[in-house]
Amino acid sequence: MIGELVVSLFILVGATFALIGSIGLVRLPDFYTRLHGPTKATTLGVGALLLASVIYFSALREGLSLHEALITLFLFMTAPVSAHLLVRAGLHHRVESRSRAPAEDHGHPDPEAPI
Amino acid sequence: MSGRAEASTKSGFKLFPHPVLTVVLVIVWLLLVNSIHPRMIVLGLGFGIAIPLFTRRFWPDHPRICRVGVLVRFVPVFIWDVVIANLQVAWLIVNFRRELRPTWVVVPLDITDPYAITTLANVISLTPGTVSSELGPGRRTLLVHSMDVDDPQALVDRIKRRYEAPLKEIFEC
Amino acid sequence: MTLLLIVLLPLVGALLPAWFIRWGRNQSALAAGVVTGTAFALLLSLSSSVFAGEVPRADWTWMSSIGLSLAFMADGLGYLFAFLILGIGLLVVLYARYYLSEKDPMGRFYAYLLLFMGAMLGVVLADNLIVLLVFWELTSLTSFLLIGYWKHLPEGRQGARMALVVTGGGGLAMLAGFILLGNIAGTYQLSEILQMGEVIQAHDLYAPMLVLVLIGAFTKSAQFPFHFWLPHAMAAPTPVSAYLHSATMVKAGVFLLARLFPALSGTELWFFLVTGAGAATLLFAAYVALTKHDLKGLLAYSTVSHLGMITVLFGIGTAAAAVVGIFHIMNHAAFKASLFMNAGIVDHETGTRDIRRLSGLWAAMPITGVLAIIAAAAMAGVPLFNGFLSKEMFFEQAWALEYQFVEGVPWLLPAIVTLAALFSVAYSIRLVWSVFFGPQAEDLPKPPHDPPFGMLLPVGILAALCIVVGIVPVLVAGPMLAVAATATIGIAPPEYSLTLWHGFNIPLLMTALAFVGGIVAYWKRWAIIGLHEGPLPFPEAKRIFDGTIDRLAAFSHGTTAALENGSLQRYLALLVGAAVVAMGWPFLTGSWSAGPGPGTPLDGMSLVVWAILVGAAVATAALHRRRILALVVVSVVGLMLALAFVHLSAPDLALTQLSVEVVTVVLLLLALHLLPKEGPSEDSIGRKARDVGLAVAAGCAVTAMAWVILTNPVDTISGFHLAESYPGGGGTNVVNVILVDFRGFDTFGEIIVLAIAGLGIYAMIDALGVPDRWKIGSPDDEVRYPLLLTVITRLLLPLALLVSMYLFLRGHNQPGGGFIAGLVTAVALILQYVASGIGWTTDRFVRDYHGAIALGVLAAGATGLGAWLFGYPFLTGWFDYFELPIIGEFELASAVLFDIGVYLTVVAGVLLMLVNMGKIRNASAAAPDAADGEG
Amino acid sequence: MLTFALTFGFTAMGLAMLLNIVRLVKGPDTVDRVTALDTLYINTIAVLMLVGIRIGSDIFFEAALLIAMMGFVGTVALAKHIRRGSIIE
Amino acid sequence: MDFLVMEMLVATGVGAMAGAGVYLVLRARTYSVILGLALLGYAANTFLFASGRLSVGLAPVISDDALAYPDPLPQALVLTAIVIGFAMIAFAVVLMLRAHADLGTDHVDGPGGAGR
Repeated sequence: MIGELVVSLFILVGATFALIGSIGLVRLPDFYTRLHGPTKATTLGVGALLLASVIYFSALREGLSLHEALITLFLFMTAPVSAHLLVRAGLHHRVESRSRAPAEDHGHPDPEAPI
Repeated sequence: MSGRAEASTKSGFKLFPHPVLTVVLVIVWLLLVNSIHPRMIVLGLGFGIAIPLFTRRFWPDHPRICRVGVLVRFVPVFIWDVVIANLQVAWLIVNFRRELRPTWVVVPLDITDPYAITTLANVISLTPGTVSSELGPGRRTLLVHSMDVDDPQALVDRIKRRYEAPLKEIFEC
Repeated sequence: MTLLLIVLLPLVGALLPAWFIRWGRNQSALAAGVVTGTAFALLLSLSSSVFAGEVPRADWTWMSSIGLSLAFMADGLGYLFAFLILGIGLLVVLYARYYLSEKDPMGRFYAYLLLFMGAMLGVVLADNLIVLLVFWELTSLTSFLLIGYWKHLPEGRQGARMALVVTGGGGLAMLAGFILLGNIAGTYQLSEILQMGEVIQAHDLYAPMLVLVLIGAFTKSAQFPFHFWLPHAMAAPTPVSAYLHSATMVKAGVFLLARLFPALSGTELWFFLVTGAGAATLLFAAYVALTKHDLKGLLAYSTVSHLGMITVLFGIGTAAAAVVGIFHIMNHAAFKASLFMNAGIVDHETGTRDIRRLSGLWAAMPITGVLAIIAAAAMAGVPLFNGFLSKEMFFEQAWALEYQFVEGVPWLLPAIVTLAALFSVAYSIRLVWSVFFGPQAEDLPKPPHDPPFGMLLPVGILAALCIVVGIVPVLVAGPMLAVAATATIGIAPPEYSLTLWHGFNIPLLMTALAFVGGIVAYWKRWAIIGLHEGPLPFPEAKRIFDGTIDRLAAFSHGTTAALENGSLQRYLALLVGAAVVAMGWPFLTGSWSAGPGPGTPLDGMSLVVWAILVGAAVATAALHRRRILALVVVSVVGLMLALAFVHLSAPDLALTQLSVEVVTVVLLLLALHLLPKEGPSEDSIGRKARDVGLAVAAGCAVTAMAWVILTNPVDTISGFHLAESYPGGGGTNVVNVILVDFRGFDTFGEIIVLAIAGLGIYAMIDALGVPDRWKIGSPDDEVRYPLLLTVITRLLLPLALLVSMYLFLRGHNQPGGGFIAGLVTAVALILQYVASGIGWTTDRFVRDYHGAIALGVLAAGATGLGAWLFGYPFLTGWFDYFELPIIGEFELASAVLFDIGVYLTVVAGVLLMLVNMGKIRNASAAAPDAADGEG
Repeated sequence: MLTFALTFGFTAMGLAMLLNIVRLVKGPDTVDRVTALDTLYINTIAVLMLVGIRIGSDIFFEAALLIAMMGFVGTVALAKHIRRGSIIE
Repeated sequence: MDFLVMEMLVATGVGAMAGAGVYLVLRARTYSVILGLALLGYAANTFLFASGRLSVGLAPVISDDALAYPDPLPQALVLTAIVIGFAMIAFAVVLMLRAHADLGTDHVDGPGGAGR
């Protein structure tokens, strides 16, 4: 019973976060801020749901079942990289940014890539 | 990174090209098959040895983790920050009235080890409203985009203090 | 057996003369003669039984399903014709040996002749409509070769073309008729069809069938209005004319009338069609013949006219008439063949065939003259010659007629007949008198003299026959006529007397009239000729024919040009349209309809997925010109599809779909780099509207079809697979077991397809000029190989490999398997290429994908062969369980080895494709970063 | 309780996916669209987890794992293409 | 008969993919045609899969506590079909590239095709 409660809780939390992430994706003003939605809220949201699944199968079903943790690990490794690459692409494309420029210029944001 | 965290605790024998990797693989395997039946352990060990041998050449310089203790202390901090970060971002998103102050900040880097830099970048991206956007020339700076900042310098300092320092200890010695 | 030999001998033997010609003309002719003679001998060996009233048969069932059997029979009729074909054939072979000049390629001539002979024999001996038809068309083809034998003569070629078109076209009509007939009778076996005359004639389709068949017969026998090709076929060498256009091929038509006589004849329709056409031909051709100046032209028209006479006889439809018809066939063959050869001799010796130039040859070539007179007399129907008998009997029949063309004028047909006879007398006289008597011709190209004996012999034999039959018909022709007639009319023929003198009666009167009138007509011939060379010429058949042909050609050119403008777009549109119609039809006609359906309940998530999927699909179509965007949208479709598969309990499909999806995206991105990023907007509104219409129609049709299928109850064979999977295949994942075990052979074929595609791609790209060694980008080139990506992918690679191993190993029992594992591995490695570049990765990885592919296919194949070694059929699965310390029980299945093959092939194939496409860019981009500006 | 949570979860995730599509359609830049696609992939994993919990079977685990992998690869490829044109160089 | 069932979703989904595929295949540029091929491939696969009828929440994996199984045969066929379809598309893509390189245009009718 407790287990079910916990599972439900995690589901609620996870779903909420995932939803908020997607809302952010739609609502936030410019590309660079939008990017924060997926990279954070979604990862945690999904993380929570995966945790829910782990608990569900471990507690309410037979035997320990941790393999959803792999997906979390995977997401935590990849999501930042995706974001990173997307920002780079955006910068390269001169996607308009509402953000304040860096204090002092260290060659950012990337000018014509010197290759 | 958590996988490698657990892995580091058991780093021992040197007769494998990447002992850490081997251990990680065995653990991942056991997670995959979702059982600790001896058969699976043997199988996992088999892969744990075979795959590193196969991918040996993809690892010109394998990561060295010296200060395990620091890592152990770092992980919970990181996870906590992630949760906080999510709450903050969530709040920023759902709070319609609040005006965002997105900012680009440049973080000068002291660490040079590629694995360290990567870890740092990932950590930054996963924690409070920041996304690590671009490595500067010569990997001496890291361009970070933050969602809502009032004092950029404070952010830079926080990143260097809270994440870069421990990572430097962990990876570079 | 003998029958088959008789038919096959000439067909096969046709090679001999063509081969023997290298040793000389005599040898070639001899070979042809021997072949023909042997066939003739074989035929004669049958005569005893045939005359005894038996019917030798030979039957090889071929395609019983469509009632097609290679069946031959030699009843009296067939025997008679075979006799004519081979007998006269023998004479023609001999004659042609002397007729053909040094220059003519004799080997080819005899080859064609024998081919024709075989075809003709096939026609007359066939016991199956289809077989008959095949040989029928074969005669048209071979006659085409023979008529066009003299390639240098344009009229030869044109004549051949005309003959082929007319007779071939008639053959097609006849095919239709035969199929109808076969359906009416329920069989294609002739001997059976002949038994069911009244059934056939009672059938509704009798009329159309009859017309079609008759068209075939009339075209072949040059009956009005299809007569015109025969005179033009006279461009052929005279032996050919003598053989084809008097004795054999043109007789095929009347043979058909005789052959089908019991089945078709006796109705009023038959009478009007056949007799009508015959009568018209008879009179018209006889009249024209008189006006021809060319010996062979004259003979050609007289042939047409005599064929008309035979047709009339069969048209009358009474048994007695049919008997006369048969009789005249024999007689005509005899005298007309000899006349043709005679004309050939004259042509050969004097160098011309123009009656106006020829005159008084008697002095120079008396023997020829005598033979000519005999044959001509027979043709004219002079008493004591065979022609007289058949003509008397013909008059008799024409007089005693049961039907009448025009009510109240019973004398119409007799009048026509007499008139025709009159003209035939006239042209016969002209043929002899104008050529052999009168003043000596001066300006002949060659000094005339009698030909060599070899040329005279055949003519002589035939002429002799004319006389002998004419005087003692009963002895010579009696028996054969009897059996032939019996066979034709199916019953014992009525009483008829082959005697010279029937006393004074109407026929005799008609004959007398014919002779008197004939002489007058000959005397006044120039008036008639002048009439047609001046004020009212005959319609020029050739011009009309050519005009028709040209208009046809122009029409077809027009249609082709209208349909095919070389635009694949249009063709595809037409195809799709046709497909849509074909798909939609069953619904409109209501032959397909929705069933009750299990009605799987809905849930909100499915609705969302469905909405996204449909929306994305439509969006792809709408956004296709913005290419990257379109690609993104397509991958949405793919993702949703994978979700759907998961939800609809097909995990394996979901896994495959996901992996393939990504690989496809990478592939298209690679391609997109080399193509314009934006498609031009070039489609006209009309084109768009048309395609949208097509698309919507197709979509609706497919939807309807799927709906019908889904809602109708299923009857699956999967029960077996489900039951056998574990006990028989040693796996619990039925899909995988089906792939690697039950249907292993399909999978084997499939990985081969994949391998071939990979190699094909490699070949195509290779031709684009890819350098096999390219520069290695430095690992810290941040722009090309971002550090984060590089590091993370290196961390991911082992994990991904582990995952793929996991998917592979459990594939047999849980979702997974060789395909999916292979795709995952491939993707993981591709990721390395993307992150660290081709150079870096290739330095650290197997380069020889071809080898890997081969290895994979071999491994899979070896599994199959292994099954052979143990005496099982190819790719029979084997598995067993083993006990090991620590590990415990585990399974070994040959399927696993097979799966390894699949795995290897997939990995290597995918890598081969993608990596090589990556290379193109490096090859094509001369400037290191042509790409940088765009993207 | 659990059922309610699941219903809520499904509704939320469905909404989330639709929102992703909205961003994917609106753009305005290709990078926005790719981001949307990436998010869609991640949300799909969540959905799979929910389905798994509902029917009480972890048969969807592999699918989820693969979506995580493939989503990443796809995003990387698209981003690299936008940034560099050629993705394998 | 009730139309708000899973079957209708699948049917319409297949229809939509097929329709879009047809439209794309009829476009003038090879790239669009290949997208169309992909969509048509999806449609065909789903259609084939549907011929085994729909079943929700099952798996074609033999187990003791499974009450029913989906029809595995269409699944096996479709699995093969997916991979073959990929091979086909890959080949078509390279063909397109080759045509573009050799003819200098990506119009399906080659140079001058734009005219028609």
